Formats: sequence, structure tokens, C-alpha cells
Amino acid sequence: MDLSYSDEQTMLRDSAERFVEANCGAENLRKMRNTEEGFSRNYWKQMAELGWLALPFTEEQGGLGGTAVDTMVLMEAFGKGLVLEPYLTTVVMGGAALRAGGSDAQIEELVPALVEGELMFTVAYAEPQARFDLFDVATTARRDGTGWVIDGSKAVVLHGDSADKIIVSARTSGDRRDATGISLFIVDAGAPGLERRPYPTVDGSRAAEIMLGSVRVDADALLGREGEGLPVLERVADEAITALCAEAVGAMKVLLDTTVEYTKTREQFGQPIAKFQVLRHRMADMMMEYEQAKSMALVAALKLDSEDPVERRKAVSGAKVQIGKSGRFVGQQAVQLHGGMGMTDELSVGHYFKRLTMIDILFGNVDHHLKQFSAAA
Amino acid sequence: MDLSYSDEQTMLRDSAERFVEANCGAENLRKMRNTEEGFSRNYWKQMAELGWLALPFTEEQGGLGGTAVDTMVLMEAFGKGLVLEPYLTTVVMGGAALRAGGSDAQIEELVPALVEGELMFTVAYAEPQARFDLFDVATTARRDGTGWVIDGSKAVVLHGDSADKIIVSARTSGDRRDATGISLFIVDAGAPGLERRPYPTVDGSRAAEIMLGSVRVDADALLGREGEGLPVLERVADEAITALCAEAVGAMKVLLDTTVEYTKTREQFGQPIAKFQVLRHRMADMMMEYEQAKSMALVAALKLDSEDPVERRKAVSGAKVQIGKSGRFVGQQAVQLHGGMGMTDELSVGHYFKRLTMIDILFGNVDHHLKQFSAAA
Amino acid sequence: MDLSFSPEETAFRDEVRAWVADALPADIKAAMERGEKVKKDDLRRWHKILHEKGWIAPAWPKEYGGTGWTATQRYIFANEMALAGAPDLPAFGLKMVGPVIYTYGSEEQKREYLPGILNGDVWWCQGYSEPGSGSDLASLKTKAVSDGDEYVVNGSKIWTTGAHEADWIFCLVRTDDTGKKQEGISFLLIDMKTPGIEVSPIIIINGDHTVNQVFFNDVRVPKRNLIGKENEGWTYAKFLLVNERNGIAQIGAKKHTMARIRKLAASTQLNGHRLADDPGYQRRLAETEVALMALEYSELRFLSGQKTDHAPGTEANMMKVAATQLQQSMSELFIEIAGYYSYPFDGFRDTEGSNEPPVVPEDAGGAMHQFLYGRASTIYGGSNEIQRDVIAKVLLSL
Amino acid sequence: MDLSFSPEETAFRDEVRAWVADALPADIKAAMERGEKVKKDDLRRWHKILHEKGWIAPAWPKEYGGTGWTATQRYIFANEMALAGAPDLPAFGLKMVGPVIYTYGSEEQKREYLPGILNGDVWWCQGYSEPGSGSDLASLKTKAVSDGDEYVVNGSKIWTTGAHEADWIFCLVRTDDTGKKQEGISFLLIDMKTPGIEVSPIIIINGDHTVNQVFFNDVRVPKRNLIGKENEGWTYAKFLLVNERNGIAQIGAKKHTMARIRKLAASTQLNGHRLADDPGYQRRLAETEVALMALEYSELRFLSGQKTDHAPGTEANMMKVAATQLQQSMSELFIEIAGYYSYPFDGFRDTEGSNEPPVVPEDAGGAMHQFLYGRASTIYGGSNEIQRDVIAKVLLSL
Repeated sequence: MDLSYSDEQTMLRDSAERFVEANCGAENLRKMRNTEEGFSRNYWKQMAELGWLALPFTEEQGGLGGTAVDTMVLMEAFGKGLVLEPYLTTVVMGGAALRAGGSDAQIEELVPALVEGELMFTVAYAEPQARFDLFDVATTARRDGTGWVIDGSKAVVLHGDSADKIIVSARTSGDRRDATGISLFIVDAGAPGLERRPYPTVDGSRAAEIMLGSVRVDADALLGREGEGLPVLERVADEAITALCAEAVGAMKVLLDTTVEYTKTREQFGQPIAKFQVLRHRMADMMMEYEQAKSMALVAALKLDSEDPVERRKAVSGAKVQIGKSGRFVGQQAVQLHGGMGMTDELSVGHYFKRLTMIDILFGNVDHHLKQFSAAA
Repeated sequence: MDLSYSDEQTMLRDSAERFVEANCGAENLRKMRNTEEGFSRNYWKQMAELGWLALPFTEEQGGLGGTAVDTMVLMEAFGKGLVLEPYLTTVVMGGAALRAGGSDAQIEELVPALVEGELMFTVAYAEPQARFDLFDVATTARRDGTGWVIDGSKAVVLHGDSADKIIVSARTSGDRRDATGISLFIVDAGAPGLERRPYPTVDGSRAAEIMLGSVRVDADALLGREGEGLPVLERVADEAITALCAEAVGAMKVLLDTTVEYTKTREQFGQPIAKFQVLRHRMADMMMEYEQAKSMALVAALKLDSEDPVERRKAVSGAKVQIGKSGRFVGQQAVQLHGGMGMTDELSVGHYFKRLTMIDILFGNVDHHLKQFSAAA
Repeated sequence: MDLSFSPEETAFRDEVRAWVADALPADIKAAMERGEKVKKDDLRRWHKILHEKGWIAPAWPKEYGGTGWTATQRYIFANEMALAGAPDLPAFGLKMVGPVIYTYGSEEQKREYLPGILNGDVWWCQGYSEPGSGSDLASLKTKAVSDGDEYVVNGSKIWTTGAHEADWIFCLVRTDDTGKKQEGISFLLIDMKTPGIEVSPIIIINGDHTVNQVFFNDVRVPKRNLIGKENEGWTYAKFLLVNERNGIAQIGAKKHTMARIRKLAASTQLNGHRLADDPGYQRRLAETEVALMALEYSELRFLSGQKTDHAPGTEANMMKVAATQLQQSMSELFIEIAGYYSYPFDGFRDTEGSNEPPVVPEDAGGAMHQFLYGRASTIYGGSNEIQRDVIAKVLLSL
Repeated sequence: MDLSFSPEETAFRDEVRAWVADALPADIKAAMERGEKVKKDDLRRWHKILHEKGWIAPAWPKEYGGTGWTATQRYIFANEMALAGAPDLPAFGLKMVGPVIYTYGSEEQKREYLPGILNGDVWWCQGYSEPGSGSDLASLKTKAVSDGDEYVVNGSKIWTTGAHEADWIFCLVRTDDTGKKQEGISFLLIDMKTPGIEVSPIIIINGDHTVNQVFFNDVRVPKRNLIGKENEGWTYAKFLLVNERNGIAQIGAKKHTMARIRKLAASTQLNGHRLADDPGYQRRLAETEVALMALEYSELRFLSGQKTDHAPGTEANMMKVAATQLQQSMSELFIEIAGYYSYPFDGFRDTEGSNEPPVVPEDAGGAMHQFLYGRASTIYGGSNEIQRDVIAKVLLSL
């Protein structure tokens, strides 16, 4: 048993933190949110050059063979800087889908371009009626000659506006809420019949509603086996959750540090507000929440590849529960302790708070994952 | 709309508080708990003389025609003094059962003796398997000639050891968890076949397990109509809950006052601990919980006789929820702020804390009543 | 003790209910139902309808344009307005500076300012907080220096809601800095068109522009705009703060929102059943409703003069803490209805000028927007930490 | 980074597991399962079994009777003991005064006291708190005045767990009151049979006698019973407090209790279904299990030297707060299993000498008793308020 970082992990953390500190943060976010895509293609290129886009792929696939803990290290740094680039959707989610479901041919074709930063991915798993249920799929795909025709609509597709390849879940058999009969397809963003309605999100990122009207894809667009897409989707969700938990830990760290600093300089009633015992204890509680969140993010990363499905479920859902609660507490208290200033778009606090609030919602909130946890136990 | 006390209510409150202050409290409890019955027959006689046992009965019944608010006023004072006498079981519960279900003959026979302090009552509604469900009745009563024979066992019968008359719920038809088919019987404590196993309770009161082995009662023992006992039990429970909420409010008041006083005299680190902002805010929160509990106890009393069953249910269950939560917070924080001393049998704090903890459990805890509230809404 | 209304009170309730059902413009009601922000022009339209009816200022003394109603009638009126979905009118004129003027102002000031507040022609904003003084209001530094018949005002106010839409501002200014900080403060009325005033918007975390920073550079204000006596403004300020907190529970509006949440939860699907039937959600819904009942009856108890046992005068502080905590719980319940659709940036649902329907389903309209905005409720008007300080101070000095 | 055990560690775990399954007396195990209090004689019996095996003091250096295990092995051992339902042995000798003696004591003291601690013949108690000094430990007043080869001790200690069953007490006493309160404190070992010592029981709210007040009236203590140097006892006291807090998380015991709660909830009926399937209960059960996981991995992180980012040295304080809060949540879950049967006064289920089975079903045995007793966990060993003061002090001075 060994819970310390390897030298490589320490290096990765340091380089990611340097990058983030130099380039990212709330000011970058306020600038980028007014651009068309909401992130920087230039940064994306740099991330490719740094090898980060190759992290989770095996060496045979052209990657670095990184573990979930490596991704955690990177995402924690991204969380510290409100990184806007589509790492989660392309590398974590797209990567997970390809690794879990992709054929050799698909991997050979797509992973190198992904790793080079030339292809961006997203996974369109949610539907308007589905809330957080991955298996609730009304979109259909029917065979048409050797290919397929897809009809339906996908909700809140993260970076759905800028992705080149959209991995779409569609029902090839069964009823709307059946666990089987879901298939995944790699669809070109420019495919005829595919319409995107992009919009900004609360945390300054981007998403899109995607409407598929008789979108035709070839046979080789099928990712994984017909009707067996759900386990792949679940894998995508678990990897995404684990990454988001790490990101949240990074965001909480910044909020805690910022709040501590602010209370030491802000004066009220003739003294720094850090002198008030109630606020001191509040910050002690924030720190404890942060440490517990950090522990659970670690548990998720360490057990993501556990062979025991119960252990994996409890680790990942348990982490999402903890991050949801801790993130809410740390975020809300950071705003509260900053007073009116915490409410402004100008300060960074509000942006981290919003990101934490959104991370709680993505891939299922506290309530959803408490149920997942109970069902596994 | 008028939420102020009438002159009579103010007088009742003042006389009850005087009585309680002179006679009751934690010291009295520590003395009485070592006696056989756990309360004072002498006090009971005084309560009869003060007219308190007559409070909820109509004038025709030989009572004072008091309202639920009057009972609230009295119980709040009782809560301040940890009153041990069986007012809840005899007057509130027994009284409710007789008023809701009793025939003219039964009322004529029993109420005068009750009011005089000569007959003590209790209601044996709970069963070992039933938890908080009043309708879960496995005890049976079958016809035998003109009378009935009762078999079964009743759990945690409050003051079951000292009561002269035990109102027993028994199933005369239907299955164990049916809402209909429950009948109530007034059973003599000394009836052949009725066995009592008395024991002290956590809060220094008394209860008993009651085993009924072929207990024979006459036809006139039936209280209310055959098979229609549940609404009467529900009435008993609602009146008991309303009274307990008021009692809890009284107990919280004492804990709040005691804690405020203690923190002003207890010194640590060279100053009274009341100077520490964290403890100050804790006491502010205790006070807010107390005020909210007081408001909800009032709502229950004011709406106990509402004609709208939804309104009544929400008021009574809502009050029990609030009292459970507030009582827990106020009780636990009172112990916490008293430090080690709060843990001792010697100080009064622990006794009030225990009583509040038990009031949460009696007639269904917070969880149970949140469900009742939701079901009504 | 009696909860029921007298026949006269029932008749009054029916009258109010019937009137508002008829008088509230349908477009305003619909916007409220959709969770949209009601614009200034619409608010003014509704203001004028109430004014015409004579019901614009129920709490004011009858001589100044009030209604002469009893406390119960005022409670009924506020409740009915909220339940009907009528928007709250800005408090700055009607509930804040108006009462200060009729209580402490000169006859001339009453004649000059009250009519515009009542008829809705003049919009006010409040110059209290400053960049350096948050919860420690009395430490304010904006200076008013006497110069003949005028004061010359220099300094800055922050978090000024609606300054960009207001005609006048009432300000706390420092006219003497030699004594205790509470002394030396004066209460000044300033025309927003006066040269030297600059309004700079502050965008808050929901992307909205409601608050501002207001700068004063050698702003010349006639001395007849001073309320009461120079250096005694703190008295009037406290009077106004209590008034502000009294309204803060907003029981009627909360009941209205609660009903909306309940309705939406009943039409939202979760795991193949209604969100309203989900045990976890149901539980939190019930907890929130119980808290709302407790708040409502606490307010009624306090209104009926049944004072708190412990700390006379802290009712307003307790109501502020309880009400804002409840508001935040309600907003958490609300965003859960939206599920994934709390993620798109929605803003108040301004659909004007757009051909497309909004991304966020109508059900969840404005939920996240209000959740974010609502974080301010435990901060402004004296943070909840300050409220607890006050409660404890009174509680412990008994 | 790797969670898995090495083959050696796995073998070690299997060895411990097999041994405890065999060595733990069945009657003690059964008493633990029923939630009963394990009596002193039984604890001593178990103590001697562990001692004979050589596993009585894993954390001690090998030279003094420790095992020489790695941190991972010690973690495995503690975990296996708790999962097997082995009772905790009193900490006063093994975890508190023992380490103080081998760290700061003289060779003579080591020879005199360590064997009795290891073999279980000598039972210790702790004389720290005083009536006037709760969380403010350093303000203690019990005086030891030098008189030739002896100290004469006068004063009183309170909350002394097990003083009525102990052979020796280790005490903080004041030997100098001229300087700062932390200076002038000495660490003294006192034989409980010394004339002038009186033990007065304190009954706590669950009716139990576990703590006492100890009075010292002209108690003469040989100077060779002084640990280290006179007036430097505060150093040893702090060393011991940190040791005390390190063990406080008791992850293994919590896992064992959690498993018991889960099992009982599965066999308890509620509304015609299992309590374990009740959505509200299930939710709280899950929340508590997540908190336990977080606590466990926080401990592992801290043990593995991955320090907290913010406040080095506050790990023990954080663990104390989190662990005691968790313990209280667990005890709330536990009493709910009992339903109405948490109302009868149960005590630890001492059925000896009674012909009747206990009123409270075996399932819920001791639940309320432990709930009440557990209220002390956020008070003793430095209240959670003090812990937060410490955390904040370190956090904010960075």
C-alpha cells in the first residue's frame, strides 16, 4: 500500500500547475467566454504538445499509458485554473468511449488525431426526458442497408458546438428505459441532418442541443457491439466523474486559499475579519470538507479500475456525493465570507463557486449518486 | 385573528409555573425515579384539586371545557419542570379516547373518577412489530358470549404499571396491517390474564410491556364501534403529539436559559465562555430553534380541531417534525456547551436533553412524520 | 387565541382577492409565472394601478396616503398579492425612504417627495454601503462638507440596487468625523441628475445588472435635502433598517414559489416516476414546507405582539436569518427540478427579439438564475453573521 | 500510488485474521455483538492473550515490547481486530502513559512500569482535567509541593475514567505558579492506594459509572515518580494528547458498527418493508458510509505522509472532529433501529442475575445507552470547538 505520488506524477502536477497559473484562471475565462468557441485553440495545441491529450491511452494506441491517478493529478490542476479547453469531453469521455468500445480500426484511425489535438470529441448521452439516467434513450437508430439512420435529440451535449466527432447513444432495440438495446455511433458533426443549437453554460463553458433528423452513418460508425452500448456509457460516466471530482478538488483549494487571504486583509469593525471566531471555524470546516473531498477523489481514482463492480460503484458514486456536498459548502461559504464582493463577476470566487455548483449536477447530483451507492451496497 | 393569551390562559400558565417551580424539576426527578411508581400521588391529588385533570372535558362531562391551547399552556409549564405525573396518559390520551369513542354511559362512569384523580388511564396502542404504525395490530379480540376475549401483547405502554384502566387496541377482523377491523377495549389493569412487566424509561419515567392471555372483558368494555377504533387512536395520537410538542417547548426554554446562564459564569482561558463568538452564535441558533418550535406547537394546538383533515395532519405532523429537530439541536447543544458537566446525572441539563430525545421518538420520530406530512400534502 | 378571520376580515380578503385577479395585468402575471424578471415599465404600470385604487402604501399612516387598515388586514393584503402572483414593488421609495420622510422629514419635504413615491413617478435607490464598509455600516466615509446653502459630497456607494434606473438616491454621508463612528452621520436626499454623480454597473454572478457603484465627485446638494438634523442620520438609518428587515420574510411570495415548486415537481419525471414522488425530494419538500409554516406563524406571533421570551427586539433579526435560509433551501429544491437544464446559462428568460424558444424548458425558467442571485440574501442588509451577533448580544445580556 | 497489499502484507492479514478468529474468547465476542459492556476481568483476560502472543503493543518500539511492524501492518492489525469484534483495550496504559514513560522516563521507571502495562497486571487512569479547567487544560491547579524526597499533592481531578478500577494514575500537577500557565506543570505517577486519595463516582446521563472525581488530600508521592524534569510536564502532556487523538478515528471499530447497523436494518421492519429499504433511512445510511470512507482514506493519506496542503500538524485535530461527528451520526442511525424500544432504560445489557430476557430486543441492545454516552465524544480530549480553534489558527497563520 502506497499513497504517495510517483516522481512522474509530481512532475505532471508541477508542469500542469505552471501552465494553468500562466494562462488560465478567472480573467482568462471572462475573456474567452465572449469568443465563439469559449476556449483557446492555441492552449489546446500546447496541451497536445505537452502530451496531455495522450495521457490515458496505452502506448500501443499512441498514448502514455497513464492511470486514473495521473488524470486526477492533471484535472486537479485544471480545477485550480478553471480550464476551459475540452479535455473532459475529448480526452476523458471520448477517450473512455474509444478505449472501452472502439475497434482496432477505429482506434487506429481516431486516437492519433485526437492525441495530436486535431480531432475533438464529445459524447451525446443525455436526453431531455432522461435526467441523469444513461439508459433512458429515446433516440433511435434503424438499419438502412449496411448503415444506420439516427433520429432523435440529445440534450446538454458538453462542447457539442465545437466537437468534430459526436458519440451518440441511440436505441437499436427495446423500450425507452431498457438497459439493453442501446448502441453507440460516432457521428461527424457536419453530417447532413445533424443540427446543433449551441449556448453558453452557467459556468462559462459551452454546450449544445443536438437534433438528429434522419442522420445516415456507415456501418463502421458503430462503436462497440450493437445493443451493448450501456456498459460503455457507464464507463464514460465513471471516468468523467472521477476526473470531475479531481477538478472540483482543485477548485475548492483555490476557494479555500482565496477566502483565507481575503479574510486576513478585509477589515470590519476595526480588525481583519479573520479575527472573528465564527469565520475562523467556518474556514476550518471548509478545510475539512476540502480534505474529505480530496480523499474521496483519490478513492475514486484508485478504485476506478477495480475488478469488483460494487467496490467501483461505491467509490465513484461515493466520491461524487462527497464532492457535491463539499463543493456546495466550500463554494457557498467562500461567497458568503467574501460578502458582496463574492457576488461579483469581477472576482474569481463566483466563477469557482459556479463551476462547483455545475460539477454537482453533471453526471448526476448528490441525490442521484446516493441512490447509486445504496443500490450497490 | 388573535394570537394572544386570554386572561384565563395567563392565569393557568402562572399557576402551573408556580406549581412546577415549587415542586418539580430535575431534583424531584432524581428522587422520584427510585420510588415504585416513579411519580407522586400527592402531586396528582393537587393537580386534581387545581382542576387540571378536568381541563379538556366539557362542562357536561364534568370538565372545564378547555381547548387544545389550554392544554398547551399547561404542558409547556410541565415541560419546564420535567413533570412526572401521568397527565399525558390519563388526561390527554385517556381523555381523548373517552371523548372520541366513549358512550354516554362510559363517560358518566369514568370521567368523574378520572377528574377526581381516582382513576388513572393509559392507552396500549403500540406492539413490538408495529414501530410507529397505529394500525399495525396483531393483538386479537374475539367474541365470547356477550363479551370478548383478548390475546396478544402490547409494547412500551406509558405508565402501564400504574394505570388502573388500560385502553387496548385489538383486532376484531381483518389482517394485521388493515386500517379497519381494529377495536378498542377498556381493560381493568387487574383483569385475570393481564400481565405487566414494568420498567424505567430513559427519561426517568415508567412504562410496561403488557401481555394479554385470554383476557375476558364484558360487552360494555368496547370503546366506540367495533372495528372502527383506528380514527379514535389517531385522535389520541394527535392530541398526545400536540401536548408533547408543548411540553418540549417548555423543556427547550429551560435548556436555553440554563445554557445562557452557564456560559456567563463558566470561565475558560480567562473569560466567561459566553464571550466566544462561536458559542454566542450557537445560542442564537438555539433561540431560533426554540422560537420556531414554539410557533409550530402553537400551530398544532390551533389546528388540532380543524375540520380540514389535510390541514390538521400537516399542522400536527409538521409540529412533531419541528419539535424533533429543534429538540435535538437545543438538547445536544445544551449538553455540548455545558461540557463535561452536561453529561452528568447531577445537572438538570441531561434530564431535559433525554426527555427531548424521547419526545422525538414517542408517537413517531421526525422521519415518520415527514412521511405523514408528505402523504397529506 | 383564534386563527380564524372575522366576517369583516373574510369579506376584506374576498374583496382583495377579486380585485387583484381582475386588476393584475395578464402579461405581468404570466411573466411572473415563467420566472422572468419584470421590467421597470411594467412595475410602474402595476404601481400606478395600485395607486389609483388607493392601496399602494398600506403601512403608511392614513394622513400620508395609507389605507388605515389593521395589522390583520395588511397581512391579508400582502398574502393575497403574493398568492395572486403580483410582483413585489421596489422597497426603496415605499418602504424605506417614504417612512423616513413622513416620520423625520419637514412639512416641505413631505409635500415635495411623498406624492412622487406614492404615484410611482419618482424611482428611488439607497446609498448605504460603501466599498470599505460592508456589515460595519457605521464606518462609512462618503463626506458631505458644508458650503453655504449646500453640501459638497465626495465618495462612493456600492451595491446600489437600481441606481441606473433611479431618479433620486437617499444617502448616508459623514458630516463630522471627530466623534464615535455612529455620530456624525447625516441622511441626505440627492437628485441623481446632479452633476458629479457617476453610476458604474456591477455585474453579478448570474450575469445580471441590478447593482451598481455610485461615485460622487464634488456633488452639490442643497441643505434643504437634509432629513432631520445634521449628524443624527444614524437614528433614521436604524429606523429604516428595522423597516427593511420587517418585510424580509416575504411569506406570501414564498408560499407562491412553494406552490410553483410543488406543481413543477409533480410534472417532472425522475426514474420513471414523478419527482414529487421521489422519497428524497419529497422529504426535502416536506422539510421546507414545515420551515415555511414555522416562519409564517413566527411572523404572526410577533405581529400579534406575542413577543419572544428571550430577546425583545430581535424578532426582525431572527426572521431575517430564518427567511433567507429558507429562501436558499427553496432555490435548491427549485434547481433540482431542472436537472441537466440548470446547466445552460438562462438568465431571466428574456425571449424578446428571439425567434427560438428558450433552451431551458419553461418549467425550470430562471431557477439557476435565482439560485445564484439568492446567495446574496444572507449577505445584504446585514449578513446573517451580523444578525446572529445582534441576537446573541441581546440574548446574553438579559 | 497503489491501494493493494503486497503478498507479504496479504499473508500478514491472513495470519492476524486466522489468529483472532481463534484466540478471541467466544463469550467476549458475543457480548460485543450484543452491544454489552465488556467487564474489567474480561478485558484483562483478552489483554493477557494478546500479550502472550506478543501483539499487545504494536506501536511501541521493539526494544520495549513492540512488534516492529510497518505502519501498514499496524493498520492491518487494528482493522482486523475491530472487524473481528475484539474489544478495545483501555488506552491509559498502552497508548498514553506507556509511550510517555518509554520516551521521557528514566531507565528505572521503564523497568518499574512498562512490564505491568504490557502484561495487564497494572491498570492506569489519567489525571488531567480539573473542575475549573475543561478545555483550558493548562489552567490546572492541583498542587504538588516539594517536601524532601516527596511531593505533597493537594487538589482534585475530574472526568477520570476508570479511577475506581485503576491501580495507578498519571497526573498533571502544578509545581510552580509564578510563570505562564503552561510552565510550572509536572507529570507525576501516583499509586492509587496512597493515603489521602479519595475516588468519588460521577454518574453520567446514561446511568453509567465510568468517570469519577478524584480528590487528593496531602497525598505524599515519592519524587522518583516524577517523569522527566520538574515544570516540564506540559511537553509530555502535549505528546500524549497527540497520541490520544491519533487513535480517535477508530476506523475499524466504526466499520464493525456500520456492518452491525446494516445487518440490523435489514432485519428490522418498517411500514411493512425492511428498514434498510426505507428510502430515508437508506439515504442516511449511504451518507454515513460515504463519510466513513472519506475518514478512512483521510487517515490513510495522513499515515502515508501525504500531508494536508494547508495546515501541517492539524491532521489529528481534523480526524478528531470528523470522527466524533461520524460516531454521533452512526449512533443516531442505530437508535432508529430500535424504534419505540429506544425508550426503555436499557443500560449496557447486563443480564446476569436476571431470569427474564431484557425488554429491549437483542437487536437494539445498548443503542440508546451508547447514543447518550457518545454525546461526550465531541467534548472530551479537547472539545470540537477547541479543535476548530487549533485548525483555524494554523490555517490562518500560513
